[in-house]
Amino acid sequence: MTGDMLLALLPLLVLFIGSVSVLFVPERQALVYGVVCALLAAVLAWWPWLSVASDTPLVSSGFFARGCLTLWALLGAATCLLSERYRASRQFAAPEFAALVLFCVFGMSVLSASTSLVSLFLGLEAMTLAFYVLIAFDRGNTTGAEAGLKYLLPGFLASALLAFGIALVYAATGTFVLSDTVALTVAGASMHTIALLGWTLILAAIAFKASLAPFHLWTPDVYQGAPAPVAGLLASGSKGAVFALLLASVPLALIAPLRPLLAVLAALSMIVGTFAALPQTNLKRMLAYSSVVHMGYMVLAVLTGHQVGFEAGMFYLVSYGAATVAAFGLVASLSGPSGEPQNYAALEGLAARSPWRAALLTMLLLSLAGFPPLAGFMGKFVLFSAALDAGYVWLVVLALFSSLVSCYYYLRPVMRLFRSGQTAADHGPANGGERLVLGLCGIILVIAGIYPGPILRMIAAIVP
Amino acid sequence: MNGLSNMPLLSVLLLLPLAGALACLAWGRRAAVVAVMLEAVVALVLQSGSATPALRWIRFEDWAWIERFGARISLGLDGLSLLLVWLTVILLAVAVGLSWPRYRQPGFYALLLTSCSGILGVFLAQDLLLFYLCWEIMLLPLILCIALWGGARRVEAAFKLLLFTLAGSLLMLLAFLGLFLLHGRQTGDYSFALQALGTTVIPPELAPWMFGCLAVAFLVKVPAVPLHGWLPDAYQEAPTAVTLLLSGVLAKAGIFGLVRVALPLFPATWNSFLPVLGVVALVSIGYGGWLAYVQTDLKRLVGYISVAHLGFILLGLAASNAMALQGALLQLFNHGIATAALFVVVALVERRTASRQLPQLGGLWSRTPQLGAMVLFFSLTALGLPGLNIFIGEILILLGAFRVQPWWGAAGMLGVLLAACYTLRMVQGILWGVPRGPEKMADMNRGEALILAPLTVLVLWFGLYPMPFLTLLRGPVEQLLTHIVTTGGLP
Amino acid sequence: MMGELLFLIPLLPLGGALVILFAGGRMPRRMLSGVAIASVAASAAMTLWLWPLAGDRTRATLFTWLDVGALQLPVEILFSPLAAAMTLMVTVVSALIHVYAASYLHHEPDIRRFFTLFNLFVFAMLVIVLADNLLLLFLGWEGVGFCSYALIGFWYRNPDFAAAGRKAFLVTRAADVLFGIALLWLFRLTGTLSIEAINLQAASLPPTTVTILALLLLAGACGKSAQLPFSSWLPDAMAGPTPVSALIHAATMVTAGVYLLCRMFPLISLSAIALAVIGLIGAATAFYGATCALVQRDIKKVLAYSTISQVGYMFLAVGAGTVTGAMFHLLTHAFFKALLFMVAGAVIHLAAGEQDLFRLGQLSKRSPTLFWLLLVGALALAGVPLTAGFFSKDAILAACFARQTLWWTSLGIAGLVTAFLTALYAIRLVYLLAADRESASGHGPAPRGLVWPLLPLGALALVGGLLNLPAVWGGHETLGRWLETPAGALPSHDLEWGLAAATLLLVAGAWLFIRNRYRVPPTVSPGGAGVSFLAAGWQLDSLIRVIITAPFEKIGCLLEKSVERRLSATWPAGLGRLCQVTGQSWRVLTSGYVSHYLAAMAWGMVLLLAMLVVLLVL
Amino acid sequence: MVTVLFYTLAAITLATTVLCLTRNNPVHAVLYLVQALFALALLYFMLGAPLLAAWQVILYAGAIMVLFLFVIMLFEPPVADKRTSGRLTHWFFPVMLGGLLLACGGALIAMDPAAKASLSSYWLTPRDYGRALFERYALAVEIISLILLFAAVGAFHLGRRYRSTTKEDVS
Amino acid sequence: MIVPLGHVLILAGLLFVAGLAGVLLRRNLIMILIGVEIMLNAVSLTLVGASAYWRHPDGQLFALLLMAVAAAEVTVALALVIYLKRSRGTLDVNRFDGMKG
Repeated sequence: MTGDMLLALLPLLVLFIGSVSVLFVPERQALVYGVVCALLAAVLAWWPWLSVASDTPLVSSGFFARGCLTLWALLGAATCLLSERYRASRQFAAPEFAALVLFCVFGMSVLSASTSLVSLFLGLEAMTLAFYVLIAFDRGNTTGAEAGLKYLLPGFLASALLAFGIALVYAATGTFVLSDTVALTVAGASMHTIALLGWTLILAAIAFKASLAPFHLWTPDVYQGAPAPVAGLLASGSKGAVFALLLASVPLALIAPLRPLLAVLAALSMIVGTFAALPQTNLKRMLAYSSVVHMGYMVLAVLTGHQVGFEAGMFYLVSYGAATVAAFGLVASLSGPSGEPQNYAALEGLAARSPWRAALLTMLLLSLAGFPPLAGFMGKFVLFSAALDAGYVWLVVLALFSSLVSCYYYLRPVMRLFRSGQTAADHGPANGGERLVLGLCGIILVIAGIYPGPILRMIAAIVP
Repeated sequence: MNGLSNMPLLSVLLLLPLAGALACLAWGRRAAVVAVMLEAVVALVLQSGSATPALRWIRFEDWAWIERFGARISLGLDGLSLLLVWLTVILLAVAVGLSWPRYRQPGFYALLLTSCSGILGVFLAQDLLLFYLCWEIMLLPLILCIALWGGARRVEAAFKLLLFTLAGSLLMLLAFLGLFLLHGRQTGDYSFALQALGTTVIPPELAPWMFGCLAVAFLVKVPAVPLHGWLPDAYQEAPTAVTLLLSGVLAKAGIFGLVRVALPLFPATWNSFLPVLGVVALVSIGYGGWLAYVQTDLKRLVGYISVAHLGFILLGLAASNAMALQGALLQLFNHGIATAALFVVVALVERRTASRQLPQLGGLWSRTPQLGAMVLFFSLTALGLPGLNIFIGEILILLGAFRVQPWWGAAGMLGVLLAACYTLRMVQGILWGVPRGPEKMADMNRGEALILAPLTVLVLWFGLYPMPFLTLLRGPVEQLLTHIVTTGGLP
Repeated sequence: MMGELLFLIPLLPLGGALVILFAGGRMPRRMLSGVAIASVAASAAMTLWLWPLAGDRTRATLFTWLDVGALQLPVEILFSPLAAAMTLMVTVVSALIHVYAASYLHHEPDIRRFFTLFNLFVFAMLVIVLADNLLLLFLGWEGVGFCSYALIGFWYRNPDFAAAGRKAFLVTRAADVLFGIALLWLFRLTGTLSIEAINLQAASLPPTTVTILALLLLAGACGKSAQLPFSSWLPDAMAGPTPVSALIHAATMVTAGVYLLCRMFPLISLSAIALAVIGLIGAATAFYGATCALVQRDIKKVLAYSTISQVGYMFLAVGAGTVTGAMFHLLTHAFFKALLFMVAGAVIHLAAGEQDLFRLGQLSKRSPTLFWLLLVGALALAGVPLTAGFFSKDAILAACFARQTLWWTSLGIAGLVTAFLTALYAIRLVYLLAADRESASGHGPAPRGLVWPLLPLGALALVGGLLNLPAVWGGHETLGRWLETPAGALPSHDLEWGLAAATLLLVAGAWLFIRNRYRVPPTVSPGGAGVSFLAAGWQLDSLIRVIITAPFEKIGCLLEKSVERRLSATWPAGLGRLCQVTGQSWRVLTSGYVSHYLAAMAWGMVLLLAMLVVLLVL
Repeated sequence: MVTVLFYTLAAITLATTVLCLTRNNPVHAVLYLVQALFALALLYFMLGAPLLAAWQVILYAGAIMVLFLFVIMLFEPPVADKRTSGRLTHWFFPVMLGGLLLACGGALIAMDPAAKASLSSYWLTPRDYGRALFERYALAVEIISLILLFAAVGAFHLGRRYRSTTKEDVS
Repeated sequence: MIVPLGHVLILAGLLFVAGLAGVLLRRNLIMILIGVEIMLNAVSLTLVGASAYWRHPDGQLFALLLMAVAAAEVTVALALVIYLKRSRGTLDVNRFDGMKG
């Protein structure tokens, strides 16, 4: 550990120190402190004198890693901002919450920046561990604990699978360095079969984190039970970090025998997610199944195995993440002391009560459905184009089919928003933090949809 | 004038309705009227600049957009698009005028305006990505309109429309993507420019699939008969303003897409597709007409009439010679005006009688002769009475089609008979017979007359002196034909 | 320069129609009818004034209607002698009937609509007559169809009347489809739609094609002229006001078919088969109409069937190759049939709307003028020698016999038989109207406006034969020379005399028969099966209903119920439901039990590993 | 000899594991697991990882399993299973396995691994272990420390009684 | 290496499967956690074996980290167990089915 390395890892370090120090901040300021720390890390990641980075062990400090860190830090800040309502109205230990969020961001950053199987494992575990607690964090909510359990047990199983996978890959290749392991596997190491077995186990664990079918069943329950901001972070951040890793450091598609496996996972996710989302009447569960479908699309990006596809995947992540965070943020901002308005029935007449939030929710769902000119469309467009280029025509056709059917479940709540049925609402006006987050997400969605050039250029600059 | 012509008028044309929509939300629905007027002014300015038919484009604008994909905002205005721009502006004005007394929410007008932005974009886009973008934008607001302001089964109708058209457009997207990649691989130039993609060499085993995707996408929007499942419910349940935009303009977008996109991109496939198109057209004419004959709901009836008429337009495309094409393209405008007028009179009848069911109507003439005259006049237009605009298109199409394939023309002629059957049944049901419904009802008021008068004038103008407009279309049609001959291998 | 003025002939009535349409609401009734009459009369005057232009076959172009690809289509009229004669007839007869209509519809509230349509009709008819290209002709053709439709259903509150109008439109339009196909085909073959150009090029066309084309044109003509098998609309068309029947369904529109065939004669005459068919249709229709007219009890229906029958003669003439004969009969028929209709109208007017022949009578007592006019018309219709009808019909039969083939001779004999039947029903009409018996009450003498327009027509019906007096009778065949159209085979003088004698005999026989038959006042009870068969027009209507109309509607309903519902409702909804049900059933997977979730993960592992193994083995 | 030891330990491990997983009484299960962990520790030792073997005993068997036992005791006080307590089989397996384990451990200690290279050609001393860990995996150690810290924070948050939860309990 | 690496891996695999079977078949929350612990131990065994095979320390180092992670996980899990037991009064995982569908 030299000074150079520390400097290069400064953003991570900020998160590190921030997450610990926030524990000692008073209840009222803890969330703001968390936001500040996260933003500081995000800013530091792009501080000019940090760009002279030497090789750091275990985690990379390259542009991609920093870009990801920025994204996760922003997500973490958003989560903190969106939780203010919870802190104010419930017994919600804000310092612990902020600390766990920052730690979670730290884990995600390590995960997406990892260059070694060790840091991959540790990053993933750090992130997951934080989520175990965060999901069950709202002690006033009885479903929270159940959701926590439903994330915990499959999470343990996935951890075990991941660890065993890593061990097997190590046994087969004799190294933990990601690029070497992949290269050795592709080259056909001495214990090729064992390496493949290991990779398959790793893939299964990743499929759990990314909630790809059939590893997805926890998703709806956990999203439903978790506090909305946490669910937002879980839906966008944890999956994003996993895919960022796959796009940047673990090009699984290079390992030929894994490709059909990935394709099957993608296809299953699209089909199962789409159909399961159709009969939902709970917004958060619907978003959960929708995220299953979207992650199915994301696998397409992984499958392409080339630069353009990875860029498309990152763009898709941004567009999906913005929409999802905002959607859960909206649920959070509409929640009152009696809970979150999860059922469609609870959303009825929202357009009359809070037109801006209704309009935003409409926009978000339309973006998720992939209607132009919103980011969701552009994302699908770049993604499918890349997948088509890679030759996965049948998967693209399947994806198009699923996005066709998906319109139904995205638009069903939208219809309810504008119905005149007046249900009593106990939520107040949106507070400043919520407005900031929701507004920013809305703007990102529109800009990325209409004029995606700059964002695409930025992504192209950082994807290795 | 000079300053005006240097302005990026096409972009202004495209963005004005969007701005209008926002203004509606901010300052109420009056902004919609202003937006429509400004739009008309812009269209007039464009019209005045259309004096040089020698050039391919009356006006062309090109802006950078997504360099990564070679997608640009290129807008081109030629005679065909000018005609359709006018159609859009006129029908938008009619839609706004018709809805004015009925719908007070600014959101309704904002959605209409947004949709028009998309429609204009479709008519002007010279870049496939932009085209697709606008293609989607034009539909969604209307679907929301149906779902929010429609009749009793509005949600179902809206979803059906959405799923049918979206299925089509996703296929279209697939074809566009395929073409984009093929072209990029062949030339190294990844671009969505229509002009550039026209030169792509498409492998023969792929071409029918890609073309099929496009054809389905466009024919769903038209709709041609096996793909028209969304139509009856959507037309019936939608607010009339939406119905008339759907049938008056969006249907045209489908045909426009066939001509502007599918044909130039796949000239060779186009030629082998023509027999299929011909059959589809004839089936649409016959089936649409036949079903129109047995409808009892007026909006459904007019909807099926529209299907039959659009079948004629498709027949013109199937013939693909100068006469039929010009006729078909002129018919785009004619049919837009005529069908919109029919929907308007149906709405006016419904306003008075509170019913759209033929068995509950009758004897309207004795109480509202002026409205009756309008019903009769536009029914005659739909019937294809010579001297009125529909006839011009139909006869050109039939003349052209008969030259290519005699039995097409002959069968098309039977469609003309069918037209008489269903329109006269409608007239009979509404106007003649013993008066039913309320004893007294007001005849047309000034506002309603103001909506119908321009439509009447246009119907007569295009019926009696269509040459200026046909001249407008000559350039585009010749260009298309040259393209078919030079690249499609047609003798 | 004068040529352009020709456009005023059709445009004047159009102008009248527009003035009435837009300003009629604010005009007094008298002024309104004045405008209508004046515009048509002015058109007639214009025709007379510009008459000299016809000799030069003057053309005039207004503007280019269509110029697309191979199609150059100016709005152009051709003032040929044929057209001029027809124009004059149309304008003059129209003007007279307009005058008549003004008094006939004295109590009708909505005369604005009536005169608008009436004038519009004259315009459209003149377009047919004057048009030089088929498309412009088609414009007029459909225009008269529409006016006929709207005027038949003028009293629209009665749904039957409105339906009659619709039937007229649809039946003629069905025929127009065939005409339209001919039009498309001609354009494909010749690249033009100008009638003159087509006629010039006709000789170079293959004979079979010409035959088919001629038959298609014939079908179109049959529709407009109510010839078999398209005849059934005309009797129903009597639902319209009587002036309408007189003008549209007797004098002008129904003869448009004949006029079309005459215009296209150079083409048609190239096919002997087509001519034979035209003759056959003409003769058959003439016979058919006459038999039906024999037993009708509605005075207007008698005249309607008579019109069908007489137009059949004109077709026979065209078939026989004598355009002159056809045109001659067309003109004289216009005179006497318009006369007869208007008399009938006056009679109905006097009898307060009663139209049943068996309930009318005592005409000679009530209104001698009308009776005499009726008699003149009936005699002309019956073809009593020296009346106009005699000469024209005679010319047709003579042309038939002069062909001296078995086919044409038998058609001529059929014509002769029909002539006898014609005499029978004409005399029956007069006899029943004049019969001295209890009749529907009426009041007063006929208004002057109803009578005096009849006088010129009566005169023309009497002496109209002078127009084309054959040489045998010391004439110069003026019309034939003027028209410069083929007059068919020249009949011998013996034949002419023989025909005259035969006609005389037939009329006399008819007179005796009718006298005998209706000596006792006829009972109101329905006749036997034969009579009702004839009265229903040989059951043509029911036949069409069974064969065409009913299946059309039934299949339509069936399509709506089975195919369409399935296509647009069941199928997409079913697909949607399938998706829903699938989704619903897959909800079972998310059972809420963590152990199931864990098991699913294990199964996922198994799936992945199995795939891997399979892949590695393969 | 060493090979025989390996397979013996492997068999013990598997047997105790299976027994552990099939127990109805969690306390028994944990105790079998402790046996299995000991057996594994011996295997680690055989494979040249003495430090890890020590930690396995101290950390895993000593700390984690005690934690388990603690929680089990907290909620489900072990009920004496009268029905099976007197049976021979009930005592046979634990005693036999424990004996075997002791025997193997004694044998391993008797053969000084450091002296006999033939036993294992790879032997990582604690010193080397420490150096390797802090040279290359310092960051990992930091992360682990943080993970442990936040596990504690989380456990604290989840495990403590809040006023709201007590209210819930009352209702 | 005293035995072939393959044998070590087979042993680890058997342990892993046994643990997995425990996770899948048991309903008691604590038993499931024990199953996971067994699986993690199988991983450690693999790592140690591989470390000996490749003759470098990384595997053993990772095994230590794994142990620490397992400790952290168990801490959180047991805290959750306490929480659940307190609020629901049961440790049968299938009693926690408040959300489904």
